[in-house]
This record gives sequence, C-alpha cells and structure tokens, in this order.
Amino acid sequence: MHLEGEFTVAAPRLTVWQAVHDPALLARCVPGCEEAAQIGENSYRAVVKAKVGPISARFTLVVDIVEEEAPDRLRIKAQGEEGSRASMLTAESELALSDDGDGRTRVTWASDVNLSGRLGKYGLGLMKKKAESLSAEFVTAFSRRVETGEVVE
Amino acid sequence: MSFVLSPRTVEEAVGLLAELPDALPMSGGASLVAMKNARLIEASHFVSLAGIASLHGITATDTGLRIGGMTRHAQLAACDLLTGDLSMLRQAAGQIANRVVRNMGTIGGAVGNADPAADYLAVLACGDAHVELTGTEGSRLVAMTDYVTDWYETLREPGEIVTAIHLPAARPVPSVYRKLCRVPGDYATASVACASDGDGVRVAVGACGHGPIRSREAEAALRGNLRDPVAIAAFGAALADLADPVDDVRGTSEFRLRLIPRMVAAAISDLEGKR
Amino acid sequence: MPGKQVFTLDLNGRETEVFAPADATLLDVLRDNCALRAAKRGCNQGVCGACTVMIDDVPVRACLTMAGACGGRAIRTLEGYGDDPVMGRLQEAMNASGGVQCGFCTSGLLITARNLLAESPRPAQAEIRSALSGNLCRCTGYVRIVEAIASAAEEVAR
Amino acid sequence: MNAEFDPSVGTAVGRSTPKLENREKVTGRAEYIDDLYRPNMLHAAILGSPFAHARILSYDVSEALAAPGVVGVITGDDVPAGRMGAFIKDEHALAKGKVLYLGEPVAAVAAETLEQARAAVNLIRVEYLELPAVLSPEAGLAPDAPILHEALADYIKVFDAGSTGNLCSRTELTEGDVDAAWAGCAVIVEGEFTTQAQAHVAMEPCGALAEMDAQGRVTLWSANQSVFRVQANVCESLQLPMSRLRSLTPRVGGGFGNKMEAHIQPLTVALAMKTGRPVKCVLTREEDFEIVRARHPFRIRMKTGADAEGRLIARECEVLLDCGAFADDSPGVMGYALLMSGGPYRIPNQRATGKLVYTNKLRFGAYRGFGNPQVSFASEQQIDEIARKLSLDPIEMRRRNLLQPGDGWFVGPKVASNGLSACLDAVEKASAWGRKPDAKPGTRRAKGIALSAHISGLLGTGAIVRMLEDGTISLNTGATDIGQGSDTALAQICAETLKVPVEMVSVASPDTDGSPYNWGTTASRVTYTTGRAVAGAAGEVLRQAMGHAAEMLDVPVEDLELREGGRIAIRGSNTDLPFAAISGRAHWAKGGPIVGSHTLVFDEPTHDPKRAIALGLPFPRIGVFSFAATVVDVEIDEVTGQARVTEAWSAVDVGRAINPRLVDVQIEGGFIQGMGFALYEEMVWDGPKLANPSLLDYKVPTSADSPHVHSIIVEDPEPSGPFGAKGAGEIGLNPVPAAIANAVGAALGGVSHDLPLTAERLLPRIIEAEHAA
Repeated sequence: MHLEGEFTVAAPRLTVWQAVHDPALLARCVPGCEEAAQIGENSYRAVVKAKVGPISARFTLVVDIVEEEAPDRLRIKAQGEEGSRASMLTAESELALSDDGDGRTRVTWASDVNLSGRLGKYGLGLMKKKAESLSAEFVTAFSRRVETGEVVE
Repeated sequence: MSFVLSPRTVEEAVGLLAELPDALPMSGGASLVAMKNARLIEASHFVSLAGIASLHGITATDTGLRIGGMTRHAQLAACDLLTGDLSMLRQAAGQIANRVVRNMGTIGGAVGNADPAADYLAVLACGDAHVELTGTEGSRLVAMTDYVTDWYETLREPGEIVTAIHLPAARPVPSVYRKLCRVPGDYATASVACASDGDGVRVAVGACGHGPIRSREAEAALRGNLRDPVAIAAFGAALADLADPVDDVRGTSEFRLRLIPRMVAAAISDLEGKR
Repeated sequence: MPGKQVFTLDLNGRETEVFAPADATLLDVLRDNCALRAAKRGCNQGVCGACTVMIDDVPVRACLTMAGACGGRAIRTLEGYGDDPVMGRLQEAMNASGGVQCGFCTSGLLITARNLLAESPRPAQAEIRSALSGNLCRCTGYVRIVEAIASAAEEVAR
Repeated sequence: MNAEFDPSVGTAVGRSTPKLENREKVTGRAEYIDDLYRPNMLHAAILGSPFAHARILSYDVSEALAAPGVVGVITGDDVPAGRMGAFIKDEHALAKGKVLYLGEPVAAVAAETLEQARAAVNLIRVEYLELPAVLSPEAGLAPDAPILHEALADYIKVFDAGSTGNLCSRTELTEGDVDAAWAGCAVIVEGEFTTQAQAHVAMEPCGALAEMDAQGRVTLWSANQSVFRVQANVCESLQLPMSRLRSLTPRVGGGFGNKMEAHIQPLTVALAMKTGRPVKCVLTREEDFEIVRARHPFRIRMKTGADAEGRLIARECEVLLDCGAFADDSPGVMGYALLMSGGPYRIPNQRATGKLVYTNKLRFGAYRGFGNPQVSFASEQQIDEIARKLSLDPIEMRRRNLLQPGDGWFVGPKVASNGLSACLDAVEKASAWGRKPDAKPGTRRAKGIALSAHISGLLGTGAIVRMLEDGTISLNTGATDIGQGSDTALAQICAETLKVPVEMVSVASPDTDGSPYNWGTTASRVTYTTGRAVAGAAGEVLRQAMGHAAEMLDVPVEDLELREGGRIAIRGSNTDLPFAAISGRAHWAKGGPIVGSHTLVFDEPTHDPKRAIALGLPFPRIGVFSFAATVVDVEIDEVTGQARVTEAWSAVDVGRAINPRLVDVQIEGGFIQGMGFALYEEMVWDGPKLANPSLLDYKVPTSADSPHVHSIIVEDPEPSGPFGAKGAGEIGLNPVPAAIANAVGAALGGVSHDLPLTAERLLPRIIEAEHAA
C-alpha cells in the first residue's frame, strides 16, 4: 500500500527536524499510540492501536531511522506485529523537509505499508482510506503541536 | 472463544451488551460469522438477536413503515408493502448476495455493520429513512443521511443495537435501484438509488464514500429540470464532487467518479420511463 | 476442556447432543462431531455455497451459522433426504444430465435446488439460474445443472 | 447430438453413460481429502512468510512447542536439502534459508486440534533479513536486480533453457524468414497485449493427509492430478526413496492444473514423519489462493502481416512471462505458448521468442490452456484487425488461412486428424453468424469469433486390465479422475474393446503401489494417451482369452470372434464361451489368471530441432491436435461499460467423443472459465501482497451471469487415438477471451490490449465512441 502526501508546518526546519525525532511528541500525534520510547540511538518502540468498525488490532512496532541527512531527509523502517502475531506490519517511509519561506517548513512524505496475516487478506481499499485518514489526523496533530512550541528538546 | 447468548427481549439484549464489554450483537450472522471465521474479530459473546420477537416483521405506523431489525433480506425482497418510491428497497434487497444468504442476513445487521459497499445504505438515505437505535438508555432515531460518520463508523454507540428502520409511507411514484457489480451478488462497485419526488428526484449514491452520498441542494437545483441533460449532468457532477471512493479490486476511485454521473443520469431516465 | 459446551440439535429428525467448542459453526459441528460431511467447506465465508443446509425448511450457509444459535431449530442436511421423492428426482436428474463433475458443489446445490422447487414447482431457466447464483460450480459451466433441475421439476410436476 | 440414435455408437464408446461415481456424489457420500480421518490423527497449520524476499536468520519454536495440544513443529531446518520441480529442481519442501514470496510456508505445526495448531503457529518466532523484492519480470531482468535463486546454476535441470540470474528460461522458435517477409505484406498489424493472473479456484481447496507406518513407510492421500508426480515431488524434496512413499487419492474436488505438481504434500509428509502420527493439512480458501499456483501473467508483443487478399504471410510473437518464485511448469507453459502463437493457420514465416523471469510472487504454473489462451487473445484479435482493414468478414478471413488437412504445425509437428474447417462451419451455422444481433436500448451488442488448436498427449502412461474369476473386468490406470469423468471414459474404452457392458468394468483408484505409471491428468491427455494404453491392455486380455478359448473349443484362434456380452464364439456358429468360463479355466486349471498390460510414451518425433533454436521446446514429442471454433454474442452496457456474454456456441473437434455428454461439459465448463478470465477474474497484488485472496474479493462466474453455451461436437477421427479420440479438456477455454475481445472490438471498434475486459477498461472506449458519434 503506497501512501504519500505533503504538508506545511509554521515552524523552522530545524524545529521540525527535532520534532520528528522526539518520541514523546510523536506518541501524542500518532492516532491510537499508547506508548512510545527510545530504545537505541536511532531506534524507537511504540504500541499503536487501530480500529476499523468491529475489527481492532494492537501492534507493537519497532521504528528504525535507517538513513538521515540532517535536517533534510529521513528514511524510516517500521516493523511490528500483533500480540497474537496473527498479523504483521512493515512500513518503509521517506520524509523530506524543505524551507517554505516565512519560517515555514514543507514536509514531503511517502510510505509503503504492508500488512500481512489476518488483517492483510481483506478490504485493501478500506485499509488505504483508514491509513490516509490516520495520516491526516497525524499531520493535523503534529503541525499543531510543533506550531504551538510543544517540542520537548 | 465466543459463546452465543440468546435473549428474548431487547431490554435483555442491551443489558447483556452493557454488562459484557467484549460481547457483540449478532443478527443474521452473515457478515459477523464470516469475520469470526477469518479471525478478524474477537468477542467473548455473540448476543443473538434472532429470538427477539419485537425485532421481526414489517408494520405500518402512523408515519409510514417500521421494519424490524431482524427482517431478513429475503423478506424485504418479497415484501408487498414496498411499492412506489419504496420499491427501490425491495429491488436492493433482492440484489444482496444470493438467495441463500438473503435468508440469513438482516437489515438491522447490514445497517449496523454499515459496509460502505452494501446495498441498503444508499436506498435508505434516498428514502429519508431513520435508524432506530436502542441501548440501555432507551431508543433514539437517527436520520440515515447522518448515520454513517466515517469508514465503518456510525452514530451507533457500542452497546446499542439497530432495532428498526423507519420509512415514510410509500408514495405512488416510481423509484429505482441501480447497481454495478462484477458478478451478481458481489458488493457494489457503485450504486444509485433514485426516487421520483414531484417535479424532482431524490438520489443517493452508494459505495463511493464512507456512507451514502446525497445532496438536497443539488436535488433542489435539479427540480423542474428533469428533461434537461445539462442540468442532469451538473447534478451528477455535484454528487461526484461529494464522493470519496476507494481504490480496490472492484475499481479505481477515478472509475467510480466517472460512473456516478452516468449511473445517476441513467437512474433518472429509468424513472422517466416508469412514469 | 475450556470453551467447550454441549449443543442439543434437531438434526435430520433426530435429537443429537454434541460437545464442541462454544464458537463452533454449524458446519464445524456437522463435519467434526456428527460425521455428516455432505456439506463441504469451500470458503468458510458464505460465498461458495458448498455448505448449504436447510434450517426450518430454509436453505442457509452452515459456515455462517453459529451452532449455538441452532437450538430448537430443525436442521436437515443432504444425508437427511433419503426419503424425499423430490430430492430423489433431483439427484437422478443430476446424475443423468452431466451436472455432476467433481461433485464438491453438488450437495449444497441440491439443497438450494430442493428449496427452489418447494417455492416454485416449475421454474423457468432464468429463475433457476438466479436461484443458484450462490452455489458456485467451477467445472460444469452450469448448463447441465440448470437442465437437470428443469427436468426434475417437470417430472415432479407431472 | 443424440448419442442414443447414432448408428456409429458402439455398445460402450459413444454413449453418454452417467459417470460411474455420480451416485456417491449426489448423495453427499463422496469423500474428498478433508473428509478423511485416521485414528490418532493430528491437524496441521502453516506459518507463511510476511516478506516477499528475505533471508531466514533463525527460528525459535519453543513457545509453539509448549502450546496446548502441539505435538510437533517443523521449520526449514527440519527438512532435507532436496529440491523438487518439474523442469528445474528449485523448490524445497518448506522454505529453507530464504523466503521467496509473501505467504510462502516457513514453518508448520501439528496439533491435536486444528484450532490448537492455528494458535500455535503464531507463536513461532522467525528472524528475517529483508531483501529487496522483484515484483515484475521487467524488474527481474534489470541489471542490478536482486537475485532470487543464487544457486540457480547448480540446480538440477530436467530441461535447461539458459537459466541465469533471474531468467528462468528462454525459448526461440522460427520458421521461414520473418524479417524478409514483412516487405511482401500489404497489411501489417502490431500491438502489445497483457494478460492477468487467474486463480484456479477448484471448489475444493488443496489438502493432504500423511501417515507413517512402523517400518517408516509413508502413506499419503492428497488432492492431486497425479499420484506419481506427488510421489516424485515428495521424494525429491524430502530425499526419500520412492519405494518408501505410497501416494493415493480420494475424490478430487476439481483441478485445473493447480493440483498437478506439489502443493503442501511434502510439508505434510515431513510433519507426519516428525510426529510419528497421521497428520492432515487442508488449506483455507485464502491459503489456497496465496500458496498454490496460478495462471501466468503474460506480456505479448505481436506483429502479423498479410497480403491484399488476406492471406497471412508473417507472424512475430515475443512474450515475457512472470514465473513467480519457482519454475514449476513454467518453462513448459512458455514453450507451449510459443508453439501455439501462430494459431491454426498457414503462416509461412513465423518467429516466436520468450523469456520467463523469476519474481517474488507465488509460483505460476499449469492452468487449463497452458499459455494458449494468452497468445490466442493477441493472435485472434490480430486476425480480426487485418480482416477489418481489408473489409473481410472475420470468418472469411479465417477460411482463407485455415490449416488444411495434411498441413504440419509451426516448427514441424505432424497434424493427423483436422476437423477445424468443420468446426468453423458448425459455429457459423449454429450462431447464425450473418445475422447481426439487435441491441437493447442502452447497450451495444456484437458477435465475435476465435479459433484454437490444442495438443493432447505427452509422456508416460499405462494400463493394467485383469479378467476376474467370474469374467468381469478390473481396470487400473493410475490416472486421477478429477471430476471430468476419465474413470468413466476409460471404462467405456475398456468395455468396448472387450464387448462387455460398462457396469462389468471396475476402475481402481490410483495408487503408486499398484497402479501403472501415469504422468498425470493434465495436457488434455487422459482419454487420448491413457485411453490408448487401456485399449492396448484390454486387447492383450482379449488375445489371452482367445488363446484359452481356442484350446477349450479346439479350434484355431483365427476361427474365433468376440461377441457382445463378453463371449468368444466360433465364427458362423452358435458355440461360444462366456468370459467367466475362460477366466475360471485360467485361474484354476491352465495358463494363469488373465492380465493384460500396456504402457506407452507419446513417441512421434514432432518437431524439427533445427527450427527450435538451441533452447527450444521443452517437449520434443508432444501429441495430437484438437481444434475448436467459438462464437460469442456480447452485450455491453453503455452506462457502465460492463460486458456480458449473452449466448455462446463452441464447436470442438475431439476426434471421437467416447462419452459425448462428458465432452459437452468440458466445452461448457471450459467456456465459462474462459469467460471469467476474459471479463473479471484477476489476482491483484498490492506491492508484494496478493490483495484479493478470498472469494469475497476474487469473483468467479455464477449461474446468473453465465450464458447458455451451445456445445457442438465435431468428430474427425484421430488415427492413433483410442476409437479415434483425442483430447477435449483444455481446448474449450482457449479461444474464449479472444472471441469475447473480438465481439467487443466489433461493438466498440478497436483492439483490446489488456485482460480482463472490465467495465473500467471498456467505459473509456464507450465514451470515445459516444464522442465520435
């Protein structure tokens, strides 16, 4: 499943760059994120709950920053499974930051998400819609928190 | 492990659902058990609504019709009360899945599940239906046009069940349900419900967004212009503008957007032919 | 054993007790506990029709029916039609017509066809095709199945 | 065709005898693999790979082994290093070292109940190193593409066709001088075509049940099209002597190629050997979609030239096939598709080239038609395209080019019987071709036609016929009846040869312990090749019986004749002996029991190796040709673009119909499967993952959208065939997508480049036509 988008944050690039490295902040922006912690220099662990109608799932994800060129580009791999391991999620995402004038930052992102196991067999179109709406929720929350200066570090 | 409970009254059923946080209501089971078999859902209990007498049957009310939540698709597909501008409901019910599954599935279950590609939603939105939701606090009515809030999300609260669908009394004007599907019985790629309404029409589009798509403004603009192809095209375009279709194995989003004005125009033309 | 319970079923005219997982479907119970295996598991999603059985004289999918919701209802599988002359005609017509190939869909299809003849004794070809649309057959292309049901209906009506 | 009054019908052959096993099927008593149980039997569940391409670094099965009810777990570490494969031995019993597609079995659990096995499978921990995946043949051929089979060079190859990198095989066939021929063409058409993956969707999902005895010998029941290929595949992958595995088959719930080579038999046997208990493994419908096999997606570039009178001069065809993760039958499919790429026409200059490329998807393999429907889709549309340019009727265009009796096939195969022209005449008449159908308001409607040839034959087969003490007959061939009725047809051939009623012939279920070798129920071959073996074996029984009768009646054998009812009589006399008397003597007095056997391998050298350049055809000796012509009447909804076939006529030359009704059903069933392929059946991938592995999302034709198909049997007897018969299993499907595309072309104009012909694909053409009008 390929997803992509771009959005603008009313904050300078460095601030945004720090924000995307801040697990506590991200945890508050990712819809359904129940906990997040840094577990290595470029490694994070998160528990995310997602629900579509009567179907719900809780994934434990390990997120690794696999490449970065501060403060422009970031490549992230996420991998996780349900507690019951009945399904597995992998995602590879790329994020690019650029100045958008007036102290604003443009964020361009693309993500290839793959869900296998019990949740991967049905409803592709719906999953994509759900992922898109979760992305949109994240963008709104992220922009608001960064713009209101909620960056921890 | 889901145990099946079989309450005899609505009060008992909603009481069980309130008491057992991991229980799910089960009406016909056609979708729910399929999801269980695919291990998509887990529930401690299935609260079967089949044995609740008050959920069965179609009755005339002061304002129109009350269709009990446990009414099977097969019953609706053969229901003589669904005439005129309600005949589209009968047509839609007869196109769900197949003869055998229509003996199982219910309107309450289908509306409760709110699958965007299922057949009832567009028809009920077009027919100005209200959904009767019942919980421990009692019953409430929600307009079908407001009912679906997001993909598989509705105004139905956990613990509430769809006890009935309310429709205004049938008027002796034509209505039609058009559905594109790959093979008979498949979920709709796109569907259109259309009913005559004086010198205008009521139209709802299905399977092209999280819920049925209807625009009273666009309907008002079309009033009196049902023979004007330009106005009809503008009407179809207005509905397509409100659509947010998925890309899936039944078709791309672009295809569905392209279909909407064509299917809407065809449905309006069907009505003209039936007058 | 945790999660198991006793189900009392009215099965082919006999009261039958089975001890099975609480969330068993009727298809699970028929096949695993009752050795009634005419109903087949083709998809477990209610699409293929190979598990069609009769409950209270209405054909349903055994795979979409919870065993726990069957109490007090009369279940009839193909094995329970030994004394039904109409089913006998249908079986004979299927045998003679070429409508039986691999046979995996045949049991479910016969149940649906039997119900069709109960409701519409002389169905037209289009009616037969519509009634059978939930019983998938990958071998025959349906021509001989439709023919078999039409000819059985004629014989029964005669 | 009414077999009852056909004077050419014998006592058995030519009659529409109901299938021998129908009664158990109509009473629900037929037992398929999932209906079999053994005492103390365990149930298995499979863990599939979450990655399309990854190295397996480690396994941890401790949690799974400790789970309730679990008796055994196997991973790639538990299976031997053996590899199986029909053409290239590239596949282990279970992923070993690497996974090559998403869903590929990496481990399996055997437990007391199915639920316990399914729960435990999720407790297995596998550590992977994900690798970049190859998701298309084009990507697989890129210079820096990740390589799926790093040890490809070392694999055993039954047929080596230039495997290197991700290139599994390549083939080139040529005849005449194509490059020079274009100059002489008045019309040239050229185009690129794609076809999609189609799932077999046999109504019965695949399954297996294995049990090891105290001696360590394994008995294996499975849903299959060949007990012998099952035996070979299991033994190759698990490195067992073939004598240690007995392969059997219960009733099979349909197989259209998917049950020919191995599916989960090897891992089921491995589990039974590991646990020492019987193990049953039956796939869910979703797994059946994800891990068995499917029809190859093709990319086809085709160019065809003709003179001003419409006579074909040159054809060039280039194909690129997605092989999936394992070679399976793919090299055969590609070679065969190229061989058939010219269609049943005289084309003096032809070249066909192909590449088959490994990708990280499930294996593609044999599926009814074996590459022929794909190339026919391109080929038959180009015939229509040329006809349109020359203002010729499509049937007239075809008549000018038909392969004539006596003509050979592209690169040399001999064609003996050829009823193609009769097939064309038959559908032209039956469909009232000249009459244009009336379109309902809001629809467009037209007829389309396509022709096809298909080969039946190939490889080894045998039959043993025994006369029992009472004179009745036991037939044992090892051919799996997958529902199509081969047991019945073979019994008819046997009965006809011995002039006994069919009811007197029993047919043994295939058993590698007791049946003569049979390559399999595939390649439209059983009636033709196994039928020959049966006729031969029954003939041998007759010869022995005649010998006994001659001694018993004290007359020379030449004076004896076989009479109806299984009696041997003195010519011109009433004196005769029933088989019972003869067999009784053989059993108790003299000579020994009467047993006839006959084996054969199709042995006509059928192509000129010089014209199949170097890495040419996988099958040097192939078989005999059947022919077909199909007409469809197609209606297209102008609102949505959805096409429906309203009626169809299909004439097939089967040489001789041993059982006409069973041939009818092959034609009709093949047609409907081809229609699904043409209109909407499509396996869709979302990146590396199959997005529609269920019957909710993958649709097959229902009774309500299937048209009435008029099957027409044409009989041009095949000299080498049993009673003149040749194959009928696949040919009915081949021309269907092409005929539908030609009807769409006639209704909307233009060529259909991509299958399936969904509403989404046709709607733009309708809109274009609306604008043009």
